[in-house]
Amino acid sequence: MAELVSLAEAVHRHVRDGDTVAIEGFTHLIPTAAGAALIRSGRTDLHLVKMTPDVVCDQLIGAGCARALTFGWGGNAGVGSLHRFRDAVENGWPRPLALDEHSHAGLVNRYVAGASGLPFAVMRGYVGTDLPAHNPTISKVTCPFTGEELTAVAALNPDVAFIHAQRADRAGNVQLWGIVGAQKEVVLAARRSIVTVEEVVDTLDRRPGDVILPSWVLSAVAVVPGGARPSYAAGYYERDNDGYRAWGETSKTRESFTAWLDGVRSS
Amino acid sequence: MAELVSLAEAVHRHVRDGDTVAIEGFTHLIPTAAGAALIRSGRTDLHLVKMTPDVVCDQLIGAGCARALTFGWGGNAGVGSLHRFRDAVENGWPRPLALDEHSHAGLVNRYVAGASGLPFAVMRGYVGTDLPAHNPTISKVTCPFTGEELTAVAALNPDVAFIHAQRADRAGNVQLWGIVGAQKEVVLAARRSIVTVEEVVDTLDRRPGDVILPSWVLSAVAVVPGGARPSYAAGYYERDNDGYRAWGETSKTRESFTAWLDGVRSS
Amino acid sequence: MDATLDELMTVTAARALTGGTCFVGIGKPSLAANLARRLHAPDLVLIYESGPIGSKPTVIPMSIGDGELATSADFVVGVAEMFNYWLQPGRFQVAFLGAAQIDRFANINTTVVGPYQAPITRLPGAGGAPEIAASCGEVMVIVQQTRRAFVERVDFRTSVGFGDGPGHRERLGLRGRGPQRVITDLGVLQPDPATCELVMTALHPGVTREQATAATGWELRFADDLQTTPLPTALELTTLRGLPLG
Amino acid sequence: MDATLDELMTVTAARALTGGTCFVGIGKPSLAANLARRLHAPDLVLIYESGPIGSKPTVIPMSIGDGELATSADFVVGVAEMFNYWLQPGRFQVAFLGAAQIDRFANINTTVVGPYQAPITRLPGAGGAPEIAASCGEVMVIVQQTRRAFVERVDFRTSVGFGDGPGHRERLGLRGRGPQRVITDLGVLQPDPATCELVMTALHPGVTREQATAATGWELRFADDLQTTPLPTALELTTLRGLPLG
Repeated sequence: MAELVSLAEAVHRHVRDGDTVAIEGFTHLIPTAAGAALIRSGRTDLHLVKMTPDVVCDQLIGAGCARALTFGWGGNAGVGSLHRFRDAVENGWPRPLALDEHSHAGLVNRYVAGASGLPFAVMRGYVGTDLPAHNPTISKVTCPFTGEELTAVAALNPDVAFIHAQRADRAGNVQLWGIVGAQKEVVLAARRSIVTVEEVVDTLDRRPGDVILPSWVLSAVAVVPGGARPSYAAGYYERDNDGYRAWGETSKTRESFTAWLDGVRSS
Repeated sequence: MAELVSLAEAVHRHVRDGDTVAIEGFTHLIPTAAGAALIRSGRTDLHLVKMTPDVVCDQLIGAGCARALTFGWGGNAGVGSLHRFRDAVENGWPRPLALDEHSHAGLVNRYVAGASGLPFAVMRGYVGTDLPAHNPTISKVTCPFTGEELTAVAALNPDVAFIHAQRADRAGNVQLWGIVGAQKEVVLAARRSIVTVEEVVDTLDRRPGDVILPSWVLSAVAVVPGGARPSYAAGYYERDNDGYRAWGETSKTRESFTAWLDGVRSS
Repeated sequence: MDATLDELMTVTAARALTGGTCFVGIGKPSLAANLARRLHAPDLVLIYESGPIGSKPTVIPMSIGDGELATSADFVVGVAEMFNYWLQPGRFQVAFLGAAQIDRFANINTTVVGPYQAPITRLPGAGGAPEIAASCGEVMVIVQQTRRAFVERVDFRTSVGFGDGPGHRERLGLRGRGPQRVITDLGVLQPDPATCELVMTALHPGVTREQATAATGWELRFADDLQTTPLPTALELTTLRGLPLG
Repeated sequence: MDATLDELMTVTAARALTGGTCFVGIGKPSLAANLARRLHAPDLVLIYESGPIGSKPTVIPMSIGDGELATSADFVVGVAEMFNYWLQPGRFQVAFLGAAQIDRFANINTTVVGPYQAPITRLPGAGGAPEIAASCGEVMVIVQQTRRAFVERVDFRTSVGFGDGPGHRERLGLRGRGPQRVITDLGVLQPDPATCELVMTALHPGVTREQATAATGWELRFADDLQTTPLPTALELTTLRGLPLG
């Protein structure tokens, strides 16, 4: 059952140095505040996982919290590069970053396998590309009925998953809607999961297209209004496109980034 | 794109003798009227597929329309046996019925593979049971990462799928809600699909937990109010438990069944 | 208040449900789970195979897909998601199964009596049972104890209990602990931790060892500390009888 | 009315969308698809990778996950369902891709410039592209034509066009027909049906063969019936310029 605690407390209880930490939210409900809480916690040597690393992983990478990144597409959508990600990969600053690189289809199927209690998933994917040569979590499997060769991807079961949702009830059941991404899969694949929410309500009135995550599959729920900014939370606030552009500037140099980081650490 | 036509016309256009015909609706929205239309159409040598064959398959089997049945659980829920199914298997009346027998988990994964354009699905299932020995669509596959042996089931891509839904719009987009079973999977796995609906409306106002099937994955939509009886359609009518009990009586002997069948054929 | 045997079986099952998640079937399992939820396990999460998770039905359903199971649920998933994301990884702590035949090692047959290709009696088949038996934390079986049902060896292994005996579940890679309670009209059987054989651990009031032995197709053993099933309390019976049936 | 090059590229792409299902990316693809829907292809079904199917946005999104893509959609699916049930089986007829590098056989690199382990430039990576390129009916690429982008051989094969040439897609078991149009700021390239090599089939008004050759890192061929891209009509331009941007 999920406990309702502060975000700092949730991080303190459920994240350890060296953990594989998945952060999901596919272009929506990105738990950016959780990333800042991870930075403040001092947790390090993390293996981050996110289909679209976005600003949240760029910050964690720049802060030196990550030893590795599993990802699908590492750009600042509509703006350009994730500069801290690039600086880590191209120059090893502030530390080298090992890459476990997938397509979105491949990475989401790793979550699907993890959520399903299977060691791998079958898909058509990566065929003819250079990705498998650089990634031991992509392999082949032969159909026992047709003899056809297909792609296998290894299950991913993060130690901890972070997601952001619109709301929770007092028992810690969580509801999200709009673009729901892979949040259900990552939570069900993870050993522990922490959800930040916009608000706690008495009753989760159902919405078309919503996803309910029951309290008994979650570890902690923390109320963090605006916790997805500069991403958005459908029904609460819009995507802050200027915020993404601003991050493009802030992150551009080590100096401007470090100034930002000092601000986070002292807040 | 789905055409809005009569049910008889939909069957005439899209079902051929010998076809593999899946009929879905897991304890809800069972397309029973479509089964009667299949009987009236005279189509024969069908390979029926349904996780829970229910009254609709019992009728088709008794009428001699089916050469084979792929299924998971063949009972009259809350009542007892499917007598026509038993008579066909135990006595070959009115004709022998080849069985392709699965668990629900196995059969639904055959649909999942079919819907996903894959030749098989991986699961944990059937292990230690006598089912695989009698079924060539159940096999083994080895995880290329861990070496673990898992179960593989062959994809199922029916020639035609029948489902019943609450409603459609005039463009042939379909909406269902409540217990949604495997309707999405069977439609996406099938080459052609026919949907009976309670009504056609101008706009499909979304409902919590609903499933939308766009017109462009469907072949035909036919308006058949009450088309799921004695099963039910959430929001329209309740399960007719007396109707299921009555079918238990009607189907009990070949004589009482044949009288029922004569009535269907002449209606 | 005198309890019928059916009531005694249902209450005995209900008492074994203390909380967590419960994968429910129709009939006594559904009565037992809903009874437990109204009495000692108000937070028991009921899951029905048709998709509802966290059902709180006011009327006990006749089929596993009755409408109120969905409308009263926390949420409803499709059958694929139910089996793949929820059941298979072992998220359900207790599940109920029925049986046409059950053997000494709690293997269950719901497929055929007689040879598969020429059955004497064709039964409904597997449904969700094989994977429920494999993956749920533990299984509770509710079945009438007769020589026809309690057989030395099932004609068809639809669902695995303890297979051929100790260590077999582990060798097969089955994750759940298997059947931990078989509740019959005569009493309760549980697996011997060492041999995995079902032994009678409790008899219902008034039932003799001879009756149980006579109703069992293998040489039935009795636990050293054989119990007598406690009778339902007045509250249990009143609550059970007050459950509205669909 | 004078069209900019960007506008000409967008309109050229829009004209190639005649109906059916279109898997859209951000930027020009989204502009082109929404332009087509407002003009000659009102029933075009727009799908965005983030989950919306049948989006009808009034404002052109900045990210593939903007809120209106979901609220204006016929329905929204999760990422797993999008790739497994919808994209992988080939339900999308046309898809757009971008490219940092593209080669003679329309293979695409969006991963790294330079060696993978010691990149000169780390690019964003694969995203949805490998499976889009494999499974969609056909792919349209929109890219600036420069020697840096149009290379003899891509540094990293992120998405397969025609691989090593004729028959390679078939040998790999890729179901879609691959890139059928590459729209650049200089014109349009299409694969030669016999050799699978990208050849220039149209130049934009005022662009010379020499300019195109100079901007291409392989020995560029021109179609026998080389066309001049038709200029946008006033209606196309007005509609495009009227599209509100997010």
